[in-house]
Amino acid sequence: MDFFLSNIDVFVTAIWQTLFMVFVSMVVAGIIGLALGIALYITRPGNLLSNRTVFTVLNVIVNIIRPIPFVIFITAINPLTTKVVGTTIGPSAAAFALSLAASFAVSRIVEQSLVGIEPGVIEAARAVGAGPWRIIVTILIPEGLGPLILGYSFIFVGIVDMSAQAGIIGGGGLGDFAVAYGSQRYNWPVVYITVATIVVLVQLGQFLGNYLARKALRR
Amino acid sequence: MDFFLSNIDVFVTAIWQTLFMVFVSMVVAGIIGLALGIALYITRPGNLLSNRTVFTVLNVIVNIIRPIPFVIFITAINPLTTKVVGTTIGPSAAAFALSLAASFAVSRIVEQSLVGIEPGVIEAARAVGAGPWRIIVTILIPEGLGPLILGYSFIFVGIVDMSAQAGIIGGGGLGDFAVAYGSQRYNWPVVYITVATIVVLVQLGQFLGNYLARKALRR
Amino acid sequence: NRNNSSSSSAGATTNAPQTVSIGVADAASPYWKTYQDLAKSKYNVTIKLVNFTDYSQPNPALSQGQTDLNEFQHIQYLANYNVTSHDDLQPIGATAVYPLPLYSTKYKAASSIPDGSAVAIPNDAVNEARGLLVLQSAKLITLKDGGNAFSTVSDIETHKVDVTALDASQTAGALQAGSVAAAIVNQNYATQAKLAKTDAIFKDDPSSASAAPYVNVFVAQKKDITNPLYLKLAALYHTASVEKGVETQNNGTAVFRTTSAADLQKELATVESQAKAAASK
Amino acid sequence: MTSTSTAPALVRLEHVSKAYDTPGGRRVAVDDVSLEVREGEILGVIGYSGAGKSTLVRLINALELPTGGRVFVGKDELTALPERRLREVRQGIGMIFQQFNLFRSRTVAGNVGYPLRVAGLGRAERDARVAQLLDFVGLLDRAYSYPEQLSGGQKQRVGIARALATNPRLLLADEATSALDPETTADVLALLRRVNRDLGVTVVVITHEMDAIRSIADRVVVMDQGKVVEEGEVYDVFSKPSTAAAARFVQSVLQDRPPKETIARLRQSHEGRLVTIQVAEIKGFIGVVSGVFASQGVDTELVFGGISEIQERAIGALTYELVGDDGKVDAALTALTDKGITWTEEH
Amino acid sequence: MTSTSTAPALVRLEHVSKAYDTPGGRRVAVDDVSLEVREGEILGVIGYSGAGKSTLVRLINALELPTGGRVFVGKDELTALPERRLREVRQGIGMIFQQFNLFRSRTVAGNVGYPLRVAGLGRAERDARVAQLLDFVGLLDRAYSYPEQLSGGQKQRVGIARALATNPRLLLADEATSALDPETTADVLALLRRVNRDLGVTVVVITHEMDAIRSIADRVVVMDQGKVVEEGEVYDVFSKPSTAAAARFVQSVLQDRPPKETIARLRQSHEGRLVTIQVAEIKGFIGVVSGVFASQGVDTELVFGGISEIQERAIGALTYELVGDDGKVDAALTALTDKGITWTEEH
Ligand SMILES: Nc1ncnc2c1ncn2[C@@H]1O[C@H](COP(=O)(O)OP(=O)(O)OP(=O)(O)O)[C@@H](O)[C@H]1O
Ligand SMILES: Nc1ncnc2c1ncn2[C@@H]1O[C@H](COP(=O)(O)OP(=O)(O)OP(=O)(O)O)[C@@H](O)[C@H]1O
Ligand SMILES: [Mg+2]
Ligand SMILES: [Mg+2]
Repeated sequence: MDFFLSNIDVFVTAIWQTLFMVFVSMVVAGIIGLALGIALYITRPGNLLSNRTVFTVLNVIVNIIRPIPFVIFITAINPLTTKVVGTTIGPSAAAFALSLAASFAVSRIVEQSLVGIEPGVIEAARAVGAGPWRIIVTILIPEGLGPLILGYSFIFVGIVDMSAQAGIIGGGGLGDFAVAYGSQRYNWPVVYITVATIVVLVQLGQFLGNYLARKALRR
Repeated sequence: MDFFLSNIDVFVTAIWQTLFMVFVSMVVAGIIGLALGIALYITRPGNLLSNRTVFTVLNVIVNIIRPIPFVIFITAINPLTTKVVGTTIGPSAAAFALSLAASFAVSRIVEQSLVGIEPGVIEAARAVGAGPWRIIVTILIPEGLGPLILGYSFIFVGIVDMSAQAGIIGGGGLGDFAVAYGSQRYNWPVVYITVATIVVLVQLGQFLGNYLARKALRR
Repeated sequence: NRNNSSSSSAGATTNAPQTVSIGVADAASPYWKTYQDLAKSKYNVTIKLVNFTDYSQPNPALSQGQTDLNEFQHIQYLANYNVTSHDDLQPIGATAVYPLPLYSTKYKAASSIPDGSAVAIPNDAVNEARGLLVLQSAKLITLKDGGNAFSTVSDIETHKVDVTALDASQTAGALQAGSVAAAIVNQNYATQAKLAKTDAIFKDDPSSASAAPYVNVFVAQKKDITNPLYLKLAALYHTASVEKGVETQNNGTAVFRTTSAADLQKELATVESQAKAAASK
Repeated sequence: MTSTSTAPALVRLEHVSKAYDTPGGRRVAVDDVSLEVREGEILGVIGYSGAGKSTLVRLINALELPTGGRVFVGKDELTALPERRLREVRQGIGMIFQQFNLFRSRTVAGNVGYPLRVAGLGRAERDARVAQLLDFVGLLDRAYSYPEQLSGGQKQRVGIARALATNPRLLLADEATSALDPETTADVLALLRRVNRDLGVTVVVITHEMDAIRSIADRVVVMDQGKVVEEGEVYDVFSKPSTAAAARFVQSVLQDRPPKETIARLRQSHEGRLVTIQVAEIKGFIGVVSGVFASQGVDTELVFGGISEIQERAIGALTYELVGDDGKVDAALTALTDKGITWTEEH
Repeated sequence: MTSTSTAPALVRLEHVSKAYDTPGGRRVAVDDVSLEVREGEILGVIGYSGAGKSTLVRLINALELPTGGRVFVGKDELTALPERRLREVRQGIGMIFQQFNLFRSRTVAGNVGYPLRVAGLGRAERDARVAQLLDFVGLLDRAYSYPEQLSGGQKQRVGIARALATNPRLLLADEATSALDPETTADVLALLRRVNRDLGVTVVVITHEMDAIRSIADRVVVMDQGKVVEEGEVYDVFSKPSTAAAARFVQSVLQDRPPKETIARLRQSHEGRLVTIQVAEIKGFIGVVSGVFASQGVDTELVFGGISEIQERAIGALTYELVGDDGKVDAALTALTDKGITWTEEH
C-alpha cells in the first residue's frame, strides 16, 4: 500500500496514458476499421459492390495482420511508427501501434454488424437512385447502428486490454502499471487497485455503449 | 535459419500446442460464451426474458472480467486452475485460462450477433407456444447464424492471438515461439516462418467461417 | 509433474531415467540444448525446460512444485519475491553475473549524452532498479535516498536525461530505431540485436562486491536444498561447453560465479532483511 | 350458423386497453374493448388502418399484455397466467401474422413444420402433415425454398400453412389474404370456412377485404380509433350499418351505390330521374318494385347496382332511371316506402 | 385516356427473362416478356401469386438485371448502362415495395424525406414536401414514429409517400394498397389517378385487387407463370377475357355471376329457369332485354348480379329467374342471341 502511495504519481500518469492511448485508438481504429469493414461488407459476393477479387484481397490482408502477436506487430511496424510518430517508444508510439492493430479487429466487427441488415432496405435506397457512398453513410451505418455500437463497446474493452501490452514499448498505462508495479513485484494491492480502475473505466465505456445501443435499437 | 532448423522440434511442438490450446478454447469458450451471450441477450430490457437485475449483474461481471490484462487474469485464477487442471503452468493451464478469458469475449460477440434478429420471428415462435429454451435453440441461434459464425471466426483469430500470451505461464505455442525464438532474439526469419504458420492457420479458420456464414446467409 | 518432482528427489542416487523440470525465461538460448544433452548423458536425466515469458510466474510455479528448479533470476529478485509472497525459495547454485551495460550508437561516453535526451531501461522488476542504479553511477540521474534494489522510475530525483522503461527485449530496438539516445540493454539482447561491444559506453562492475545480489542462481524449494541431483544439475552449468554457450550468448561479458549454495543462501537472507526494511519504510 | 349466436364465449375481453408509451406521448392502440368470440364462429374484424385490429388479436394470444382489463381464452384468464401456462394456451391458437414473420433460417417446410415440432410430433407425422398443408397452399414444389426466394403471396401462404399446422381450436388471421390473388384468396377463405364447419375451429379474421367478411364471417366487429364501434351479425351490419365507419366499409364491398362521377355520367345519357332502391328481403322483391312502377305507368331502366348474397340472404341496391310524369314517379316512390322499401334519389 | 394508346413507350421490355439459380434448380420468374408501358398511361399488372409481377417491375428500375433480353426506359437501355447512369434513371422512378422496405433507423418523416435528400433538396423544401405527403397519407401526427411503431397499413402509407416524394415520372406500385382499408385504398387510387392525369406520371400498378385495376387502369397485362398471357384495354379484358386466368380474375371483381352454392339456394326459392345475361353496351340495354321477354310473355325476376362501370362504360351480368313456357323462354333467349346479347343458363 505504501508502495502504491509512493508511486501514486506514476499511477495517475498511467491513467492519463491509458485514456490517451484508448481514446486515440478508438478514434483512429474506429474510422479505419469502419472503412475497412464496410469495404469487406460491400464487396462480399452478392452485396452492394460485390467484387470477389477485392473481397478476397482485403479478407486475406486482414487475416494476415490480425493474428500477428502484438509484441511482434509492434516491432514489425517500427519503421512506419518512426515515420508517423517520430519515435518507436512511449505512449504515442503505443497509441499508433494499437490503432493500427485495432483497425483490423474493428473491420471484422463492423463487417459482422452489417451482415444482419435486411437487404430490402438497401434495395429501397438503390431504388431512389442513391449511390454506394450515400447508401453506406445514410443507410448501412444507421441500420446497423445497434450492433455497431455494441461492437465498438466490445472493441473498446479489447483496446483497453491491448493497451496493457503498451508497456512493451514504454507506452505505460494502467495495464503496464498493474504488471510492472503489481504482479511482477508480487504486490497484489497494487494489482487490485489498478484493475479496479480499469474495470471502472470499462464499465463507464460499456454503459455508454449500452445506453447508445438501446437508443439506436429503441428497446 | 540454422537456428530455426535446430529448433524445428520445438516449432512442431509449438504448432501442436497452439492447435491444442485454440481447439480447447474454441470449444469451451464457444459453449460458455454462447450461454452467457444468450443470457445477456434475452435478459436485455424488452427482450424474451427481460430482467433488468440479471442483465445488469451479468453485464457488470462480464465488464469486470474482460478488461483484466491477461497476465494478471492468468495469475488471479491460479487457485481455480490448480483445481481444474491440476497445474498452473503448461499448455493445459494456458488453455484453461484462455477458455475462461475468451468466454467473456465470446459472450459479447454472441449478444451482438443476436441483437439484429427481427423481433417478429421471435414473436412467431412465441405464438406457437415455444418456450424460451426452445426459442433459443431453434430460433435465436439459427436466425443469428450468419453473424454468429462471423463472430466465432473473429474470436478464433482473437484466441490464436491470445494464445501467443500463453508463454506467460509456459504454455508454449506458436506465438510464444515467435517471440522467444524470434523477435526477442532479433531472429527475423524465425518470426516470419512462425507468423506465416499462424496466418495460414487463421486463414484456414476464417475461410471455413466465411464459407459457413455464406451458407447460413445464403449469399 | 508433482510425481516427477518427488521421484527425482528420492532417486538421486541411482542412474534410473528421471525427468527434472526447470523454469527458465530464455529456453531458446542454444546453451540450454547443450545443458540438456549433458544432463542426459551424464546423469540420465531428462531436463524439461518450461519457458515463461513473464517473470512473475516461475517462482510460484516452483513453490507449488510444478517445476523442480528454476534459473532465470538473481538473488535480488528472489529476495523480493520471498519477502512479498511470504515464501522461502532458496538458491542452490550460482551461475553468472551479467553486467548491465548502457549502450549508445551515437555517443561515446555517458557524459556526452545531451541533456534531455531519451534513455531506455528495461521495465521488469528484475532489471529496472538495476538499470536505474547504472544510470545513477553514470551520473545521468540521481535517485531518492541514493536508490536501492527496489527503485522505480518514480524514485528519480533529478535527471539529466528522460528515462523510459520498456520491455527488456525492446530497449535495443528502441536504440537502433533512433527513438532513444542510449539504452540499458541486457547482454543477451545486445548480442542478438548485434549491438557492437564497443557501443557499451558504461556498465556496472560485475566483479565488485556490490554486484553480489545480482548473481544469477538456480533456485529450489527449501526442502530440496540438499537434493544431490539438483546440486549436481546446478553445478553442471559450469561445464565448459555450457559456459562457452553462455559466453557466446552474451558476447563474452558474463562473469561466471561458483559461489557455494550456503553463501548464496546467506546473501539471500541479507538482501531479504534489506527488502523487508525497504518495504516497511 | 345461428347456433353460434348462443354458443359460449371462447374468447372474452373485458374492458381491455393497450397503450404504448412513445417519446411522442402515450398512444392508445386498443381502448376499453369488451368483446366475445363465440365458440365455433367466424368473427370478422374490420376498421381503418391503425384502428387497433392487429393489437387486438395480439392481446388474444397474449403476445402483448394489456395495460388494462382482462382477457379470457376458454376458462383461462390470460392476464393472470404465468408465462409457462400461456405457452400451453398458445399451442391451441394459430396465428397468421400481417407481416408473415417467417423464420428466415428455415425452409418453407421448416417454417410449416415448426409448430408441429413444438407440439412434439414425430418426424414422419410432421412430414406428412407439412406435405398436406403445402399441397393445400400450392407450395409443395417450394418446400425447400427459403422465404427470401418467395413472392409476397407465396410468403403469405407459408404463414397460413404454418398457422393451420397444429389444427388449433382458435385461429387468428391478421390480413391473411392481403397479398393473394382473388382465386387463392377464395381458396383460403373456403378453407377457413371448412375448418370452421368441419373441425369447429373458431376463427377471428382481420381484413380490409369486405368480400372476405361477406363470404365467410358470421359476425363482424368494426373498430375505430381503438374502440369497437359496431358489432353484430354480418347481414345486419351490411344491410343497416349504424355507424359512418361501418357504412363506408359496406359501401366499398357492395359497390351498389353509384359514385358521384358515375351519376354525373349517367345523367348525360339518361334524362329520367335516378333513384337507388335498397334490396330488401321481400319475396319477389324485384317483381314488387316493377309492379309498383308499372302500376303508375313509370318506365324504368336499371342503370347501376347489384344484388349479392350475405349469409345466404340477398343484399344490394339497384339504381333505376325513372321516366314518366313527376307526380306519378313520386306516387310510385311513396308506394315503395309504404311497402317498407328504402330508396334514395340521386341528385 | 385513349390518347395514351398511341403515346410513345416510356418503358419497353424486349424478350426479357429473369431466372434464379436455386439449389432446387433454375427457376424462371419472368419468361420472355415483351411489353410496353406507354407514356402517361396507368398499366395494371395482374396475375396469380408467384406469376412474376414483382420481378417484372424490379426489372424496370434495374434493381434486378435480366438474364436475357433488353429493358428500355425512355431513351436509355438499362441493360447497357453502367451503374452510375442507372442511378440517374432510378431517380426518375418511384417504387412502392410489396414488403414496404422501410428504413428501420429512420422515422416516418425520415423515410419519406430520404428520396428528397438523394435528389439534393434543401432542408426547408424537404420538410415542406414531407409534411404535404404525410398529410396526404394521413400520418402527419406520426412523423416522428419509427416503422416498428406503425400498423401494417400505416407502414404501407409511408412507403407510398416515399415513392411519391420526388414527383417521379414513372411510378411502380407493387401491391400498393394491399394492407389498406377500402377508404384509404380509394384515396390512394384517386391520388394515383390524379398524379397520372395532372402531372402526366406514368404508373405501373401490380395488384390482385381487381377493383383497383377497374377503377384506375387504362390497360391491363395478365401474367401467368412468368409469361404475359393477355394484354389490352381494361374494358376489353374485363368484358371479353380471352384466357382462363383473366376470366377468373375478372369474375372475382365483378362478382356478377352467382357462385354454385348461391344458385343452389336460389333454386330452392325460385322455380323458373335461371339465366345470367351479360350486360352489353347497347343503348337502353335493360329495356331491350325486358322487351324481349315481355314480347314472349315470359315473367322475369332479377335474382342476382350487378352493373358497374369500367373506364366509364357499363359492365356486368344479371341473373334472372324466367318463368313461363319452356318454348317461349327458349324463343326469348334465341332472340337475345340474335341481338348480340350473351347469356348462359345456370344449371
Ligand atoms: N431470389 C429468388 N430465388 C428464387 N426464386 C425466386 C426469387 N425471387 C422470386 N422467385 C420466384 O420467382 C417467381 C416470381 O416471383 P414474384 O415475386 O415476381 O411473384 P409475384 O407475381 O410478385 O407474386 P405475388 O403476387 O405473390 O407477390 C416466384 O415463383 C418466386 O418464388
Ligand atoms: N409499438 C408501438 N408503439 C407505438 N404505437 C404503436 C405500436 N404498435 C402499434 N401502435 C399504434 O397503435 C395503433 C393500432 O395499431 P394496429 O397495428 O393494431 O392497427 P391495425 O388496426 O392493425 O392497422 P392496419 O390495418 O394498418 O394493420 C396504430 O396507430 C399504431 O401506430
Ligand atoms: Mg394490422
Ligand atoms: Mg409480388
